[in-house]
Amino acid sequence: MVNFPRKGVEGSTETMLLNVGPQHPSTHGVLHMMCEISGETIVSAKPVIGYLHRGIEKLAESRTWQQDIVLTDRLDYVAQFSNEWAYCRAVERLAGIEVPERAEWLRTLLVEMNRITSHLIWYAGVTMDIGALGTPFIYAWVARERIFDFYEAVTGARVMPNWMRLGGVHTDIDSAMLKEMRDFLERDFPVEVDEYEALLVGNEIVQSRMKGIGVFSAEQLVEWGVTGPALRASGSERDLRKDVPYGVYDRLDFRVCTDDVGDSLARCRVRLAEIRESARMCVQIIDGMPGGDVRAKVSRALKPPVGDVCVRTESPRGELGVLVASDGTTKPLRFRVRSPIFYNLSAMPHMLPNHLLADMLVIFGGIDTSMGEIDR
Amino acid sequence: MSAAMWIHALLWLVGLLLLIAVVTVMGVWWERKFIGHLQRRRGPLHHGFHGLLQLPADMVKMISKEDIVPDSADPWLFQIGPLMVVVPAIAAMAALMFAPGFGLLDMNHGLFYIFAFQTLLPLGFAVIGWSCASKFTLIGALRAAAQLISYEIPMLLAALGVVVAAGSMRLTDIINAQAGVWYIFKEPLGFAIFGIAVLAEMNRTPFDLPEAESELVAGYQTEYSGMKFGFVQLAEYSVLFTGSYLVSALFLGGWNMPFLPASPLWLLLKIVACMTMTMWFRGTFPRLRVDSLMSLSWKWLLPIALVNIMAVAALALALPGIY
Amino acid sequence: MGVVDDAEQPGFITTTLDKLLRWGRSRSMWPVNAGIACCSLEMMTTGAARYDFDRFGIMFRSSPRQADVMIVPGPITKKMAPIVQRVYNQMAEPRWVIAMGSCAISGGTFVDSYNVLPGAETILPVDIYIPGCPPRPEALLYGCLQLKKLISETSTIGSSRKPMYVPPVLPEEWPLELLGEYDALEAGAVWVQPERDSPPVTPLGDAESAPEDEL
Amino acid sequence: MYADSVLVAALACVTGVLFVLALYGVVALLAPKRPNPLKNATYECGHEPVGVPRAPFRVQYYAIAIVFLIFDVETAFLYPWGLVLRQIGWAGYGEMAIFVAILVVGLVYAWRKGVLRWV
Repeated sequence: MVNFPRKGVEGSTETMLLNVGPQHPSTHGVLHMMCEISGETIVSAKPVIGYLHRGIEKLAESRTWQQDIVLTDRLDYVAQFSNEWAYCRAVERLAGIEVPERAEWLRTLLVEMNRITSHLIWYAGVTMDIGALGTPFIYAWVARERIFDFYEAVTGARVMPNWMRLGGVHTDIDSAMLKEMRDFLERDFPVEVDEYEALLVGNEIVQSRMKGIGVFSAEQLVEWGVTGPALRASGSERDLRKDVPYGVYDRLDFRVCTDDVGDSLARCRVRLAEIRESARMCVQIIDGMPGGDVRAKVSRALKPPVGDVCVRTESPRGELGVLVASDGTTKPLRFRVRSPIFYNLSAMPHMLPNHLLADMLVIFGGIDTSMGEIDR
Repeated sequence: MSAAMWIHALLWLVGLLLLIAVVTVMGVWWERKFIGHLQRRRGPLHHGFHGLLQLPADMVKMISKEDIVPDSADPWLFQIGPLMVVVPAIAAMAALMFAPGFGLLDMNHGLFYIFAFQTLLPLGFAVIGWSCASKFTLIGALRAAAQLISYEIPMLLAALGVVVAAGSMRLTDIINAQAGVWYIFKEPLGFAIFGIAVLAEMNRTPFDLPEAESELVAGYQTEYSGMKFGFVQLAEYSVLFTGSYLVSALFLGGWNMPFLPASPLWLLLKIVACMTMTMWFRGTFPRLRVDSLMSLSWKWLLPIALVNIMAVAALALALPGIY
Repeated sequence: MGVVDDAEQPGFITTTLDKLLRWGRSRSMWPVNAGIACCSLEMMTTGAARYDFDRFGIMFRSSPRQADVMIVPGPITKKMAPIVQRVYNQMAEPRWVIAMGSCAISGGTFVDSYNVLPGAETILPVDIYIPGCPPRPEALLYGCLQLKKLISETSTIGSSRKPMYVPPVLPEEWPLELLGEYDALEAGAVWVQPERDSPPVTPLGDAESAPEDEL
Repeated sequence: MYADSVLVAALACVTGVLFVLALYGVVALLAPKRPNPLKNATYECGHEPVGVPRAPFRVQYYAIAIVFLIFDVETAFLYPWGLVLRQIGWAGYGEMAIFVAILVVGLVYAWRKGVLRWV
């Protein structure tokens, strides 16, 4: 059994070990959270992971460079395009492949749309966690389904697109489809987001549930390795899209959404602001889309030179790092993912103690987990 | 009691059982349908006319599902649990008056009788949760008990305002006293407190902490399978009916309607409106946290209820014609 | 272990009752709310507005005690296997399993992984297989309607106490509990297919038998 | 009249008990019963149950129960007073005001002591 550090809670009698997960409505996957509770106060908490470990990093070593894109889809199944892009960027840099201009724009477009759908999943999850019986959850799915229609039209699949290729993207998006996307993102989508924001941030009970819960300073979060919206909600301006621009981010006009309160409500506001910002960026990308080819010629039996490359990207959950190492053959020597949620989750034992059981879900929802990427 | 009265009572009790069944079937159907439409979807649709056969199908399935008794559970309490919730729910309904002289028995302390049985229900939830010996049910049971003891006092004090104004605890008297002005207009504060407290007593959103799904899986009823779960549903919906009846009878004028002749139809309409209101809350609101639930009761509702009752009593003495 | 359960020769009352029970069970399938991997996103999508599970009376329950169907939406890893099996076991009978997606059918993309079981059927008695990676919500709906058909054709009266399932021999690398005395054959016994009126169907297999009036 | 209501309550309770027991009987006839050790174990999100489920809970819980007892008795006193308020007039009102005031002082005391804070 796990040896819990005993922290004295005032007036405590005896503590109880509560297993939350893996089969639990609010663990967002197959996370097992071992909580030691006294009354309803959490004394200590320990996340146990590995229930979804499929050995993706090892499997990648037995497949060719192109085939591994299939696996990256399944890493973080809520933000598929971000993973694909991180992997493709790493291999392209390793092999020295030049990506056509239009492909970069298309990639950025889909990744930003992916950021929207990923945050919508977070929105659905966090509202379920605080007990709203599905109404915000299902509302979030309305906009998400519209965007998924675009995914399907572009890539042919809804959840597992497998759309990016080494040296570009698989299919081009025609101008009619781009116009349709622009219409939706500019006209219908902000109306929906207003409704989502009113349902979540405008609700008195939500405010009482989230305000002042889980307040952490940026220094603390950096120390724990937390990145992404959870960090930006504490006032930090760290965003790789601005700091180390990749794709076409240096040509877009966007702001880094931050908040300086650092509580759970601030994390909600940051994510909702990011949804709006991403929609705005998508419109800019569609407007500035250049013409041209979408895919460079890359050999199927790609043999990158010996060496290794690590790239960082800003996934919807934080900083996603990918390391690929090549020994000069058609298969990677090593494929490693620095998953943002893994580090965010490992801050849980520091974040949770002395909160109520109900607050656990709020804090936990604030870091927006997706178990596929943690367990890999 | 004479033989005629015995037959009268038995017929009424059978009628009440039927009423509970109808309330549960129609209540759950209406709830799923109503919330479905709130959520831009259709709700039950394909089984029967617009899903009307959905609930009978659920009931048939529940009856034929296995009844699991966990090894660690207290076998007696585990089996008695459904009795502890269904019996008070039925007994509380025995005092309801649906029209002047149309009811099982017009008790002169009918209001108190209903409260007595109505508040037994969370106790049943506590027993269920305790008997299962699971951690989730235990926390759910503790929450149910805490919620009961916190919200009972504001509820009783708010209802006392009506009793003072009507000068009686007989439901017929209380409703007839509202032939002119409903008590919601005379005691708006009491109505607000009573509404919140009844909502909490019925374990409805945003006060559904004992069965908080996202925290406690299914709360006190996590271990209940098959028909035992069905019994809890049955009790919850009959208590929802009784609670809606209380709000309609105490504050919304019961069978009275301005400018129109008194009729049980108005009472039924008001009850359905109140039930729909709770479903609307359920579709819209998230859940309160347990500590804000407690402080809402003790630090807000209780002091306000005390002020309310003293104010109503003073008004009743000062303006005997109006109050 | 009811009286009806032990009836060897079902009579008129039993068959009528059986019809009623099958009607009720098939029209009220409550899946247990167990999201495993990517397919759970499509499972949630099916519950949301555009596809709306609730139309068919399908409603997610978080507690396995109150659930009838277990949808396995994703690969079962060695660490997850005992847990999935325990959750399945804690569901009240009669209960059903849907293997959703290629990972739950055969291991899918991860079939050659060291940590993934080759399909949910290695540890659970699967009734319906829904192919896809992940299956579209329409496919899941269609699979559920196929399960509805299967349930309405499966009698559980008079056929109890027959072993339902035997887990195949698994390597001893991870702990896996037995399904229980009535559910499993004794060690060394011959593996028998679960006795059902119709074999498990895959949704894309027989399109003409879909209950089209329901859609 | 009073005896009648007691009788009605008893009858209603008996009806409820019979109703539940009758359905128990139907369940016993229709439902399968196949216990096994895994099924009968307590539900704990798919894990083997750990520790004692009926652990003692926090002591603050009792304090709220005691405050509840005090106010519940007060409410029981208030009801007869409310019924006869018009007969006893302002004198009765004044007496009850004093009683309520004392209790409010008690509530404030409990509040300040932190009894009303949930664990």
